[in-house]
Amino acid sequence: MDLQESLSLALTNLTSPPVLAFVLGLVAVAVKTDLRLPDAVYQATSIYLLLAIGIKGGVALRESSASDVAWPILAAIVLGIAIPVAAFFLLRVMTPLGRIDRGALAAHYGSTSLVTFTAALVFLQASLISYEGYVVTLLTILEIPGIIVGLLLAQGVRGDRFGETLREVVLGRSVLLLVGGLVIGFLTGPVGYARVEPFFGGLFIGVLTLFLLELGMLTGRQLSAVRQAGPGLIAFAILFPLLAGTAGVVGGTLAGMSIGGAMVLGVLCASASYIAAPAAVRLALPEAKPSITLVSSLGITFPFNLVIGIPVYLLLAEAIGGWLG
Amino acid sequence: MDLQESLSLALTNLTSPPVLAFVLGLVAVAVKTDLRLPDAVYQATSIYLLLAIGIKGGVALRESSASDVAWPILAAIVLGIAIPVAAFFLLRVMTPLGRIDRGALAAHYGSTSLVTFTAALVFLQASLISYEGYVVTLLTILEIPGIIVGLLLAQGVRGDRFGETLREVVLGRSVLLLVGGLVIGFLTGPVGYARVEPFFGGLFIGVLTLFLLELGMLTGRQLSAVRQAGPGLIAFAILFPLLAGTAGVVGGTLAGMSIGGAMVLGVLCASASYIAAPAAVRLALPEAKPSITLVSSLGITFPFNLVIGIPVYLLLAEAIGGWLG
Amino acid sequence: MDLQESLSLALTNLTSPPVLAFVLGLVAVAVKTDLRLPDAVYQATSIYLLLAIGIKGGVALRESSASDVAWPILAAIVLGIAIPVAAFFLLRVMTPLGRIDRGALAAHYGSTSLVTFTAALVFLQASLISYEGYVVTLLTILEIPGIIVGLLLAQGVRGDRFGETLREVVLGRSVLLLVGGLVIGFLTGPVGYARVEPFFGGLFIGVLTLFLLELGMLTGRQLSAVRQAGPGLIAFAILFPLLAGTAGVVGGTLAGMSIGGAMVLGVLCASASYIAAPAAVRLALPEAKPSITLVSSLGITFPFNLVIGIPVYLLLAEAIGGWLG
Amino acid sequence: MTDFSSVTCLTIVAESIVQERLVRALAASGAHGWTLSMAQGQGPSAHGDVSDIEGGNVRIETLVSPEVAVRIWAALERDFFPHYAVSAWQYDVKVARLARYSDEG
Amino acid sequence: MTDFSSVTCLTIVAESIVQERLVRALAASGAHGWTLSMAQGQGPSAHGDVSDIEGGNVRIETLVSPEVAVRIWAALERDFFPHYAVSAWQYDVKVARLARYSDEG
Amino acid sequence: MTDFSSVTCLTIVAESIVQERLVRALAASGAHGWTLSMAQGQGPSAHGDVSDIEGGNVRIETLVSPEVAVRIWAALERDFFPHYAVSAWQYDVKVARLARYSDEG
Ligand SMILES: Nc1ncnc2c1ncn2[C@@H]1O[C@H](COP(=O)(O)O)[C@@H](O)[C@H]1O
Ligand SMILES: Nc1ncnc2c1ncn2[C@@H]1O[C@H](COP(=O)(O)O)[C@@H](O)[C@H]1O
Ligand SMILES: Nc1ncnc2c1ncn2[C@@H]1O[C@H](COP(=O)(O)O)[C@@H](O)[C@H]1O
Ligand code: NA
Ligand code: NA
Ligand code: NA
Repeated sequence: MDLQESLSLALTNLTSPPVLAFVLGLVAVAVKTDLRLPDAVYQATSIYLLLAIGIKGGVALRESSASDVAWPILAAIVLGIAIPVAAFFLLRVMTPLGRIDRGALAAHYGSTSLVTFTAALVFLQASLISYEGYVVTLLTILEIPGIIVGLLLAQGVRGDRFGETLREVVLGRSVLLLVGGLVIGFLTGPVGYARVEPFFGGLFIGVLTLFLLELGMLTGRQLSAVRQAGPGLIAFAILFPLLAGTAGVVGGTLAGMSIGGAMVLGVLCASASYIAAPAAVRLALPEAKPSITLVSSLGITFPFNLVIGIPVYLLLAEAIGGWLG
Repeated sequence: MDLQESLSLALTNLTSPPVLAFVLGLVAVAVKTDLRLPDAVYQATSIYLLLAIGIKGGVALRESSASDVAWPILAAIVLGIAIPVAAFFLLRVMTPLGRIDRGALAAHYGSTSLVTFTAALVFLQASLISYEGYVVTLLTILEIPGIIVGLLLAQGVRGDRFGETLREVVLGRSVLLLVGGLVIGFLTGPVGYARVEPFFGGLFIGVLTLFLLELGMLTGRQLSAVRQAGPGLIAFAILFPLLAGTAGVVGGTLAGMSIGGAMVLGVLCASASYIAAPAAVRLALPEAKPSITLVSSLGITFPFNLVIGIPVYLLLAEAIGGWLG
Repeated sequence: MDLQESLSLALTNLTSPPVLAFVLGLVAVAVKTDLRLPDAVYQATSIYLLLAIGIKGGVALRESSASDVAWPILAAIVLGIAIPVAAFFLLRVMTPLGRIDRGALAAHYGSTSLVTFTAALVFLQASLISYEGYVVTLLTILEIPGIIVGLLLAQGVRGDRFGETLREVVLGRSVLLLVGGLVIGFLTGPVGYARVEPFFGGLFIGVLTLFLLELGMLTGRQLSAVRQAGPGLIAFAILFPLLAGTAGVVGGTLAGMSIGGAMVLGVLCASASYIAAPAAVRLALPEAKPSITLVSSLGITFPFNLVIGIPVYLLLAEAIGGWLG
Repeated sequence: MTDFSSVTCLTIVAESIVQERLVRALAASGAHGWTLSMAQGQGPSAHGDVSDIEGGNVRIETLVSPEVAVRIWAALERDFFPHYAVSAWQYDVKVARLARYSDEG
Repeated sequence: MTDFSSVTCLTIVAESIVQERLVRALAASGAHGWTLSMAQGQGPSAHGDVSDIEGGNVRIETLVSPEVAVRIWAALERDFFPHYAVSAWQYDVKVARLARYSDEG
Repeated sequence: MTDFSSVTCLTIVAESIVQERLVRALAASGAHGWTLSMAQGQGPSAHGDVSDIEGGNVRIETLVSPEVAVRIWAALERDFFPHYAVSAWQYDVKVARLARYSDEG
């Protein structure tokens, strides 16, 4: 793929409805418009998204042979643990942030971004590059461990609230819906899934669009915090995805995935979460400043990955696939 | 169909997304997870389900000739009246329950279960057995009369509140949506329906899945009541579906329905409601214990029908169709 | 098309699910049923509808060449300004209503009706008459200017609240969603839209059906006001659509649109709004009586257009297309 | 300066299935208005999770004269407390435009 | 032991279309915070079912000092009561951390 | 005639993420029941728009005896005020059926 193609695909990512809705949310805040998805609907939306991701991951898992997915899943789990650790220590070097805020950021970057993942798949499809169906299983699996590791780094296992927090996260809504969905998808398989596909599959990007409209407003209300973020955090929000993305690509390649699949694992590692992570972090680390995590993960890393990251991770996957594959 | 096929189809029923979501709801309560569909969304969900059932019933009705459906509809109405009466008196023999609780149960068993109905259709399709399109009309028709008969049995027509209650049920939300949907479906026909099919048809099983997730949690919170239920109620919750299912199969066969159609009418008769009935019973019979009706209809009869009932009603329909058909 | 065909198509319009749901809403109020879409869901529904209209208008705009759409868009804007002015002055002649109520009505008739628009497209499709794809862009464009002109006529530019009001309308939810949607649709184009089509496209008529159920109840609660409306308002609600519809057909024909396209522009002009207009009017003109605008636009003009207006505007478009085309 | 009067604010929380009946009881008791919102809750009664059957509780506030409050309590004690999951409490509040809330206003 | 102070709790129920304006009026009057929830309702006014146009009412509670309450009532009487479906009432409540609610705290 | 008693109505508004913890704290403090509804809000604290992360605030009312109220305030001051966006206030209300709300009833 030449540069022009690549740029035009980056443009495609930037003009997908969820990304544009995110921008519309930013605009709504900037012009002070009284738009707000009712809380009940917003909550239902996030229940839907988590359950849908889980189910799709489960269906894909069932359709793969155990020998195919074992190594990639292992790679995902190792990466899900290693990435937040790396983020935590890199943040100590690059920023003046305290332990709590670094742990909060580690939890976000340890988890994954749905829209970035979806954009990567669109990019691959447009480039006619194939990838493994079970990548959605890896997405589901990667949602959670990074969050727990991030919280652990911030609090230490001895933190007096840590037991309660761990219980709240592991038995919380997000994990229940993701893991429950995974099991539902696995048990029901493609035949059962076909009957709910119009709901959990067909509507998915549309619901995500509404969700990102709200998320854009949330980010917009925090944007003034960019100035406070400081150059260190901005540099981190751009460099770390490249680092984690490379790790993901290497891990995927070593686990035997195709070029497309390794690239997707890279994208998952490079992206930062905004569905499961913020709630867990808010609960467990109330002293962490949401403005810092939001601005870094949604304000900087998110657009960076969409425009520059995704094509870069593909080039990396092609190169690394050549060496190691 | 041999036993193995039959078992594998029962497994298919048990692994449909709505049933698995119901189990996930039970699990959520067991592990004390704070999951809850916001009330506004739950209410909208039940409005959607009732309206969608009604519309589909109406469309199917219009596509059938009057001579084809007249007898089956009559059979459904007769069964809708007879079944709660039978339940009421059988409960007097089998359980120590008082009049009120028996009337409440009669109302639930007189009405029908959407998921069981859907599972029966899937079972027939997998078995390559055809059935009449208007069975969904019978579902719509069977939702209500059983409820009214059950309430009447509990209160007696002289009950001082009975007039008010009857008005509240007959002019209540559920009946309005079902009957209104029936009329809308009938008037708009397949052409008009095609334009709303992605909404009322395509999403149906998906929305039902969310609804059953919530219902699973509701049932989970009542499960401790199983012990109180006593062996009589448990026996009833298993035997009565077989009885009512047989009556439905016989009625359907006598009304001239095919083997598949008679089996579906059997399933409708054998199954117990959880959309329209609980609300009507709660309003009219506040002294009835919801734990008893929930545990019996959702905790026992529901899984029993999915695994054992459905194949049995098909065997019955084949046998009875041979004798009477 | 002969009269019988035409009548049968009018019947098709009257039996579309959204129209029937509107009638069901009227019935629900008449029989005093406690049905109500939860407010959170109702608000989400109107966010969905506005965003979906905008997006579809934007996609259609992008698919049209600038030279094709320039004149029709200009025609729509001119009509969007002229129609409320005409309504305002005609109301002075035909009714005893004061300035405020006349401005409120002008705002409603200056804007457009989604269901009437949809019915017109169905009518054309059934008649095998083609129309321009960008008519949905015209719908989006026509939603707003009429409202602003109507408010201006009622308040005068000097009205002490006018600045605030204008800001609230122009930067309000409705405009943000419509214009934001238009931009999203334009930027994402048909490829991006395809991924959200099941949500914003497939569900559209179904969601509209729920919305009109609620609107039917709202109208039903105001119906007693018909008697107060007086013969002048009733005459206006029937005559004005014919007038504005003719203007729309002429404008569309002069702008170079096909017969089908000119007819659709006629329908847009003839119809009165019930999504964006009522909220803007309520905010800016609280003294205006909602019963008057609702009864006139939804109680009279809405059914009139569905049954008589739509075929008439097509005949007009054929005749005028013959003279001017 | 605003001209304040004192009225009774009666708050009723009940399983939402009885919403229509409660509103009818308020009107019959002479209340001029009420405000409803959706709620969930838990209480000491044996009714269990009944409120979930219809999607939660409804929370109703009504500002009334003391006489009307007495009538509402009587209706609650007769028709609602014995059968349904209901809590109710009252306190005094200050309002402007007394006539909106009380026949004496 | 908690250190309690007394502040005024002012509750406003209004058709939700004026939510933004009300919030601006509260801020302009010196309120430090407010809580909103969705509501429906019926009242004596001639406005009819206007609140349904925008999907119901909004119910706003704001804890303020008595001086701020006076300013809010003035704003209500000037800009809201004459035009929109609005009810409002107030009563005294006890809070901890007075500085969160009042300039004097 | 209704037999009224006085209890404390404690209202807590908090970002909804802590809903489960708050409910556990109420139960642990001896409350017999509570009513929750969804809310949004703004306040003076530096927490910013944190409540939006989980879809708004939760508003909890609990009717309790004065002793239980003291314990709830202590829990709020220890576990919630320092970390989360929370407001709380209380006032006295009249109830019937005192035993539902208080161990002394
Ligand atoms: N102590 C209390 N404080 C606040 N609300 C209560 C209390 N007790 C009960 N409630 C509410 O009243 C409803 C009915 O209570 P119950 O009749 O005990 O089921 C509950 O669902 C709660 O919403
Ligand atoms: N007596 C009352 N008690 C409680 N809420 C009221 C009362 N009167 C009016 N309201 C509320 O105030 C809103 C506006 O009232 P109105 O201006 O009369 O339409 C109503 O929709 C109710 O939510
Ligand atoms: N003065 C106030 N009046 C009413 N509610 C308030 C007030 N201040 C804060 N709140 C509520 O308490 C929540 C938390 O406040 P804060 O801790 O300042 O973020 C806000 O979101 C509001 O819902
Ligand atoms: Na990541
Ligand atoms: Na049955
Ligand atoms: Na118009």
